[in-house]
Amino acid sequence: MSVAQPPINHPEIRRLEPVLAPGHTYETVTATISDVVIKRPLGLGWFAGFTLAFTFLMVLTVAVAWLIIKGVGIWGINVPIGWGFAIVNFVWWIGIGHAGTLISAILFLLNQKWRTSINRFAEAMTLFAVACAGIFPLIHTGRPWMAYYMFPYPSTMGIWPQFRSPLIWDVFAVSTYGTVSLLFWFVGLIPDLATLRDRAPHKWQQMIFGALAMGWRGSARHWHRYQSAYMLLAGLATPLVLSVHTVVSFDFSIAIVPGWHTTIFPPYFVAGAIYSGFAMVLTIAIPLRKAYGLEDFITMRHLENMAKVMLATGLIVAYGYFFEFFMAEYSGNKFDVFLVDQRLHGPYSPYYFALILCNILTPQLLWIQKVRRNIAALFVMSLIINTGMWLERFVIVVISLTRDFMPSAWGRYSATVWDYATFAGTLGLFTTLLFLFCRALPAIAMAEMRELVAHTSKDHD
Amino acid sequence: MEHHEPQLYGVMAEFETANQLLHAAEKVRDAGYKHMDAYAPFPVEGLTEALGLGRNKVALTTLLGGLCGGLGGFGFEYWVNVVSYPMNIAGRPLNSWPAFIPVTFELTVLGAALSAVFGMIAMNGLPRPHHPVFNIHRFARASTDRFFICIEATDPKFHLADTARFLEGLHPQHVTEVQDE
Amino acid sequence: MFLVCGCIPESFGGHYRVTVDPAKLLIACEEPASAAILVVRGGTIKRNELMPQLFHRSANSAARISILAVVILATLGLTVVFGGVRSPNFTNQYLIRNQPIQFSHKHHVGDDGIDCRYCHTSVEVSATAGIPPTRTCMNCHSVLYNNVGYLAPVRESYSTDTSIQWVKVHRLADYVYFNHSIHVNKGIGCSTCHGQVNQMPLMFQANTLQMQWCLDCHRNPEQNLREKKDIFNMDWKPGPDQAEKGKLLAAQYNIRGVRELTSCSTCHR
Amino acid sequence: MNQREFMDEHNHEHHHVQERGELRILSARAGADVAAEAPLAKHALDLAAVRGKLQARAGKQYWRTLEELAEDPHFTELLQREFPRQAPSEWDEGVDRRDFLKLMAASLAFAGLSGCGLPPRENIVPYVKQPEGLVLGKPLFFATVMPFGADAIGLLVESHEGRPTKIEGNPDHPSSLGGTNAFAQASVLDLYDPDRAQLTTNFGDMRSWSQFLDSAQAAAAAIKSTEGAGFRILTGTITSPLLAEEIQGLLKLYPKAKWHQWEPAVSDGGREGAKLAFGRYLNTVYRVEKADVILSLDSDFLAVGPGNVRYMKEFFRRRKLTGPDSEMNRLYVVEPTPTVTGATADHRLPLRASDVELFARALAAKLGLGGGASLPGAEKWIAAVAADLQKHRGSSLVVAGEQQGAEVHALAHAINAALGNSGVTVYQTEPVEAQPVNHLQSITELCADMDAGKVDTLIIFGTNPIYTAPHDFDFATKITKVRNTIRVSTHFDETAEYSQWHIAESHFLETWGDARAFDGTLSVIQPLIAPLYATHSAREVLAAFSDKPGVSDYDALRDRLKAANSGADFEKFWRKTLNDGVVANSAFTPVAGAAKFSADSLPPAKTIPADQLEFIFRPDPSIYDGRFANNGWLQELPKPVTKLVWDNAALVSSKTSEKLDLAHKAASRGGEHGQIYSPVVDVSLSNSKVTAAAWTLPGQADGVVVLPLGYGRTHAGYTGTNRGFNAYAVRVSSALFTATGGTLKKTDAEYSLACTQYHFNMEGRKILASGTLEEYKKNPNFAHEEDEQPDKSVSLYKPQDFPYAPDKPAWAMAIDLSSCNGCNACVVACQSENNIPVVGKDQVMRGREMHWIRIDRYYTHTPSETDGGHSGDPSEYSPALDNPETFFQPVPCQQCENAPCEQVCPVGATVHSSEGLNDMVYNRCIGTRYCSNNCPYKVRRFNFLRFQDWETPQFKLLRNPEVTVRSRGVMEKCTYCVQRISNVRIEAEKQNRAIRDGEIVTACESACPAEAIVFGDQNDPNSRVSKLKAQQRNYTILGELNARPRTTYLAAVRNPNPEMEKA
Repeated sequence: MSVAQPPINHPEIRRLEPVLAPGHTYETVTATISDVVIKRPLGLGWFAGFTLAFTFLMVLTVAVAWLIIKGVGIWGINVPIGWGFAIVNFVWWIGIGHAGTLISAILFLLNQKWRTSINRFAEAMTLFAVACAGIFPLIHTGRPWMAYYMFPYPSTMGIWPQFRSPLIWDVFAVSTYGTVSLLFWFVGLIPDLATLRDRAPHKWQQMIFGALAMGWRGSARHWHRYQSAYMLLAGLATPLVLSVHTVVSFDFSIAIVPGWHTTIFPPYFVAGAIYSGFAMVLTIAIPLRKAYGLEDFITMRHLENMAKVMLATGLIVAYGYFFEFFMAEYSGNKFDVFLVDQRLHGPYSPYYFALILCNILTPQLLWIQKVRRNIAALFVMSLIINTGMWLERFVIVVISLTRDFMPSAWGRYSATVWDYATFAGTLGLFTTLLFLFCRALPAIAMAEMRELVAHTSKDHD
Repeated sequence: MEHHEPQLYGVMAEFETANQLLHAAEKVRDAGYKHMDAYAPFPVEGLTEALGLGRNKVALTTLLGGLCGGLGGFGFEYWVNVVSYPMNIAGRPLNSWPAFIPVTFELTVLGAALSAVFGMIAMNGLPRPHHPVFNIHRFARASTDRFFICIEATDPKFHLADTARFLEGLHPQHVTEVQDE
Repeated sequence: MFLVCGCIPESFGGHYRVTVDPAKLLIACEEPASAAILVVRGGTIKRNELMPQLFHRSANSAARISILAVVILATLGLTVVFGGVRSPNFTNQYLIRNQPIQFSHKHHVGDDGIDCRYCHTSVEVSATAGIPPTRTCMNCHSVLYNNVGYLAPVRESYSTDTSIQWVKVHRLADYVYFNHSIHVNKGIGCSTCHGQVNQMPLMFQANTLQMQWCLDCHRNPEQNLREKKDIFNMDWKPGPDQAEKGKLLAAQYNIRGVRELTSCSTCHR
Repeated sequence: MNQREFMDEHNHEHHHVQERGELRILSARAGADVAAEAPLAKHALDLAAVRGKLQARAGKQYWRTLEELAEDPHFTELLQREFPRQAPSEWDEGVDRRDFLKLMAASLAFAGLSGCGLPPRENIVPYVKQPEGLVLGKPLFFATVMPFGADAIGLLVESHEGRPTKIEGNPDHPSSLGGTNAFAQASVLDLYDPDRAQLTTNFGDMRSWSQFLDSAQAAAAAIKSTEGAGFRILTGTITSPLLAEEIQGLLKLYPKAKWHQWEPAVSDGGREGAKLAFGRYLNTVYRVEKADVILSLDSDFLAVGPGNVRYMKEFFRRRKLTGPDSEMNRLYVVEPTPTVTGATADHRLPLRASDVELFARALAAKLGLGGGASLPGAEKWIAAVAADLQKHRGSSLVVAGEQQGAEVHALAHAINAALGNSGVTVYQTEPVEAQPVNHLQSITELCADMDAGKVDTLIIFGTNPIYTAPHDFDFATKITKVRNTIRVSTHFDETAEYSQWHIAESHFLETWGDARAFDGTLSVIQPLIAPLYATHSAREVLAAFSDKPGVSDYDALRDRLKAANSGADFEKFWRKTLNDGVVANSAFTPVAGAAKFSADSLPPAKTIPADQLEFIFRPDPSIYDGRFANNGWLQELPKPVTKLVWDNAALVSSKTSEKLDLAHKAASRGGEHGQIYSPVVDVSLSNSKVTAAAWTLPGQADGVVVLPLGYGRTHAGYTGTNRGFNAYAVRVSSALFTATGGTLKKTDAEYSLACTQYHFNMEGRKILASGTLEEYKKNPNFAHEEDEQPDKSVSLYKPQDFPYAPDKPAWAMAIDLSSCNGCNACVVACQSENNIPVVGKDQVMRGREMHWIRIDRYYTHTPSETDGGHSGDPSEYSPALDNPETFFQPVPCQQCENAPCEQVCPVGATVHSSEGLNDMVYNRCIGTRYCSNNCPYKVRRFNFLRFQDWETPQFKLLRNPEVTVRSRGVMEKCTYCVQRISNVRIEAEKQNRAIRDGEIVTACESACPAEAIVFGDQNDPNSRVSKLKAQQRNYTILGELNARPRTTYLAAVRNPNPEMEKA
């Protein structure tokens, strides 16, 4: 490039900071990433982490088994609070599941180079989050073994699902989202599987990866269709990812419960989803790059960009909170006014203030560049935001239900040990899957990295 | 297992960089070869044009899939609520079309996505774990850092020696001819 | 020429060994120049060190077949499931139960021509048609066949004042509230649901008794409506004119509309 | 066990059946013939099934099988412990046998509910000889009465194939007029209580009835030799001539024998008051419907006491408003603690129980009856009341409370006489009690004699002295001095523990007998079912000591009636009596003679210093004096005012609470309706101590502590044992109903109470509309001021999208809030009709009670939080709560036309029927609970756990076969008794006619003694419900939500005295 090299301390430097550390060739990127899968032996750290995660997974199985034996009564729910942790967790996980597809699809369409080295595990994370989320709508029903009533199948009763219910929309939205994310992820994997096939030292590895690669040989024709398909998928996934949390927000906004029945929900649920999604990506990326020496690929620039996205979405969410209040007071609807008042003065106000602290106040630190570039700080921040987003769902689901229309029917909710066990269990499931993933498949898209190498080299020559 | 009579599949040249491949591909195209293919570890910009490949049908398939999903979805919802078992639910109209939109949308996306992916895979003739190009051991690097171009024996203009010599002229790393064992 | 020829085997021979086409070889020989080039730059066309493919060629077909198989099996599975739940194995249709007394409706209804209501007394007034008390059996069997062995259980029941425990044949789920009287009073005959009992030596369930089956009639009762006189006529069959006849009867019985008949609370409480 | 005798027993029974075999049936609710045969029916039918479930063991008669089984300790153990009782086990008990059993049973049950899986093999068990008049699948109704204290409530009992399943009121019976109360409604559960004593025991060892007869006869010989010296009978209040005749017979036979009576919850004030006023014991009957102005002196006459159901009917019939021109009666209530009567009052004055007498004296003085007493602080009030009474001479009424002393009653009589009410709104009759005595004296004598060792044989029934006798009597030690105690009771209770013999007593639905109602009307108790176990009536036990033992109740009863009705065609009379449920015109005639009594003759009243706490003992509104302690329906019935369940609590006023820092707080579990932490207090009173949970009760007179009786029982059964605290423990003979000198000390302990409605504030929402008669007359539309109800025509949808045919019925309900006083009859009726499970205290504390109809209690004149007033937390002190106006609102499913619940159900388990019912289809429900969340009225109930008791065989007999029994994971709610609608519709269709108005009566409607609930077709302009809805008072809860409920309410109208307002 013709521009004069700016002084080293010039802020421009940061802008120019590469998404891929210089000096990398096709071979090096491929090797670094693929070796984690096919060469590197399983370390003690991995085993320790995996064991811990797996223990929690077992907690989940116990909790669910007991649930099936006794019924949802083992949870803290009651009338009026018909939905508790189960739905809170569901919404939280689905939200987290947004980052992956968002990064892959939207950043892809926006042709953001920095997505390349994070999209793969972000997508994986999406799938696992959706898996965790998917558990809840099923087990939270009183008769899980009857849950198939929610699917349209030719029953001997001659009746069908009730398509006016947001829960049915959920069934379709979540399953579609799961399917499309899986396809998207797999399509991205095909060339990498081929790479692994060709690099794997052992026959059995070659066979497995070979079978999964379906005989991919990098033909130009194939790449041609492949790119069209990938682009189309991205195009489809973009409205899809926005629709999913919109539909989830319908679960609430379609209902008449004060605190649920608001039009602001879809946008701010989506923003919140991205918010928590990116937080979770950071939570995973930071340890991952350390553990497997991927600092060259997941550079400071990535972390900082994600921090910026969090800041932005965080502000949208803040806007949402503000407008909940504003619309309530402005509309003068006595139920809404009472509800927002409850958030401040009601028995659950501590949760609300904790939520504000986690989701609105703390993230403002991200304005400061030093914080954005401090890995430890980012990691903590990501955890805080995840907590905050969980609290947000708790505030929405539970507080709204505790004190709705009939004061005589007001109640309160307190989670039981089984509520917590189920939640912890899904965390276990999530991390278990992650641990398996990062050793079984390339955590970074190698083909795309090579593309990146090609581009950067072009930039350089 | 029956013994397969080996025949010539084509001649293949190997290159170091994407640019070399690109230029080579253009030359091959200009030389009037039709039945050829290039192999790269990542999608090389301009390669399609360089090889003179036309547009593909993935987009069309996706569109059709999407339409089926969407129309099917709404049609089904309408049938269930209005025809199959009309019921008064919350005093809403039988055909509460606004309520049917989310599912319709989701099914549209689902249909489109499925047809896009499986269409692409099918049109690429995958899965095809066995292929002549895999006979060349150097081809293993096609998925890492090597770029190949292969002129197939089925090409009317194909003449082993000439083609080989022609490829030679492109300054590849190697020229190999490919057998279909 | 010799040189050329000479060099053919070493530089080409092995090379063409496998696939050599005499014609091509000839051409090659005819062009010593090119051959020379080949020789001079010999070795640039590499001999193909053969490496075994990871997958045998048959893997291609195998892959395709397996995909096909999955699709077929899935379809098959669904067909089996959805067909299965409608099959007699699941609905107990046509299943003959082993009863304490092998009571033959064919004999009592078909041969003796006893009216249904002689035993099932409450069919016109109550939800249940009523299973006759032993006393009803004894009305005749205190005189007829009053000492045959297979009726011993009846006499025993009567003398010891213990009920005969029949095995239920037509079993509706507990949450379905079927009412015989209203059907019988509104022109639905016994045989519509119970089949031609007069031809059943041993009782069995003639229909699926699944909700879909109930709905078929509740959505279009006309198809099964008969005149009062035919209600207990086991041999009644809808005639060719049933369509309009049904409409007339529906009006005459003033059958409620489909919307009423298909309301959930019509059958479920 | 000698089986022959049991066979004989049975043949005996059988024999009656035969001799009445030929009788014809008179009407739908046919006579005894069917009733008496029903037992056979059930032996053949249900119990066979039950037995099958119990274990595969063939037998003939249930109780006989039971005798066999009873010898098998494992089985007894199983029957007594293992089977869950009315309350299910809590979930956190770990996996026990029953959980696995559930797993399996559940899978079966769900096969039922879900329709998946193959149906289990089922047997049909027909009759051997079908009873006449019984049509399979059709319920029969039999008239009988439930004896209760000095009253008997006339009932019609629904019977399915010989199983009594539901209690209804008997319109032909003066004490019912078709209404019932919670006690009567719940009595059917007592019949099937699995904890009932099932056999005769001697020192706990099983004995056959004949063995008892032998020993009784032996004893009788001995007694005869001493002319019955040492032979004593202790009973509760008895109005049964038959029983009394038996006792009198014994007393004649054994001249030295004595009959004692002890009714713990009713004072002798009534009797002694009559004596003061009229010189002898008389029974007082009110003609409430004739009274324009009523003053209640601490009398809860609308809820408990003789004639309460009748009085409620009459009272509220005088409060029905058809338009602005209609008039109402007026009720003043002076009481120490809020009762449903007080809550209904137009004016309520909280006074300490002891001050009520002062009030009476002051009023008497004001009315010129001498005794210049006055009650500082209440003069204005008294003046206004006196004036109002004066204004309505001859049409006013003063009622004295059951727990008040003789003076108050006497004064009431005097005032009534002075106001010329006697003979108009009130009259006296001969006592309905078979033998009126001063119960306190009576039991005091008995104790003295027992102590002196003068008592040799003691028969106890109808009362539970070990538990209820004043604790200073130390009944427990004294009874040990009795050589032979025979305890006759339905449960093996506290007294049974101290008795040699225990005879399992039959339930009133199992026996022949008779009883007099509050006005003397005589009715026959006819059994609906043969005794489920080897049980016997008290009369049989008494007869065992007579010279002619073994005469069955049936014969004894008929003989007695024959004697009483000589001449007339007896069989005709008999059948008519059984059919009507009353002996025609047997009511007592009024006795002449007004009260000859002047307030001057009274000794000066004893007053309590203001700083002293006054402790008063009151029967519990749900379980009365403890006799219903083991009844799960009543235990889980929210007490009308406090809304507490499963416990009693020491009730204190807001001020006292503030003073002693007794505020309670909502727990995070269930909270506003669920678990409440209340401070534990030590009550030291009359040299005794009891620890109780304190409860702050708005409207309670300051300085009064109410100790509700009936709790803290040690031998009530699985359900009733060790619930709450035992107030009898601090109750002494010298202070039976009002005690002083006690102290209330707060401990640092906390106790969890289950409360179904904690928050009493409407938060300024349009939920319960109320006004005064004046306001109503001024503005009949007052209920619709600041109405935000959208216009019905405003809708996005085309009208044809609402498919309610105008020519078809559109079911709807109107509830007149002027007529509801929260008596709870509807709640229990609903529970009984719809197989609603009892969930137990723990689950209620989690906010999971299952009542389909709940009664909300609101206090008005407490400005809502939003306008900076009271937060609605009763434990926070506010002057507004010293005497708030209380309103009750029954809330069943509102059956919204735009039902929010339906729209969100993913599987269409709740949808609208063509007649506008919000159908709930249990078998389709998967339990997402979304509908409940979206229900603005929160009337939906969810089976969070397996609340239904599928194992206990007795409960299988109890259930209503017309209604699906819901299991775990299913949502349920009020259906407007769709089963009743369907049955009536089917009958109407069979006759090709429209359904008549009033032909369908929902369970709550039929139970309501106040006729507050009206159900019908709102498309029929002439239906009662349409007429009510046409009134301007008619409004819908939270109308602005535009859910368009079919259940609407008529604004409550009170009739306060304008003078009083000024005062």
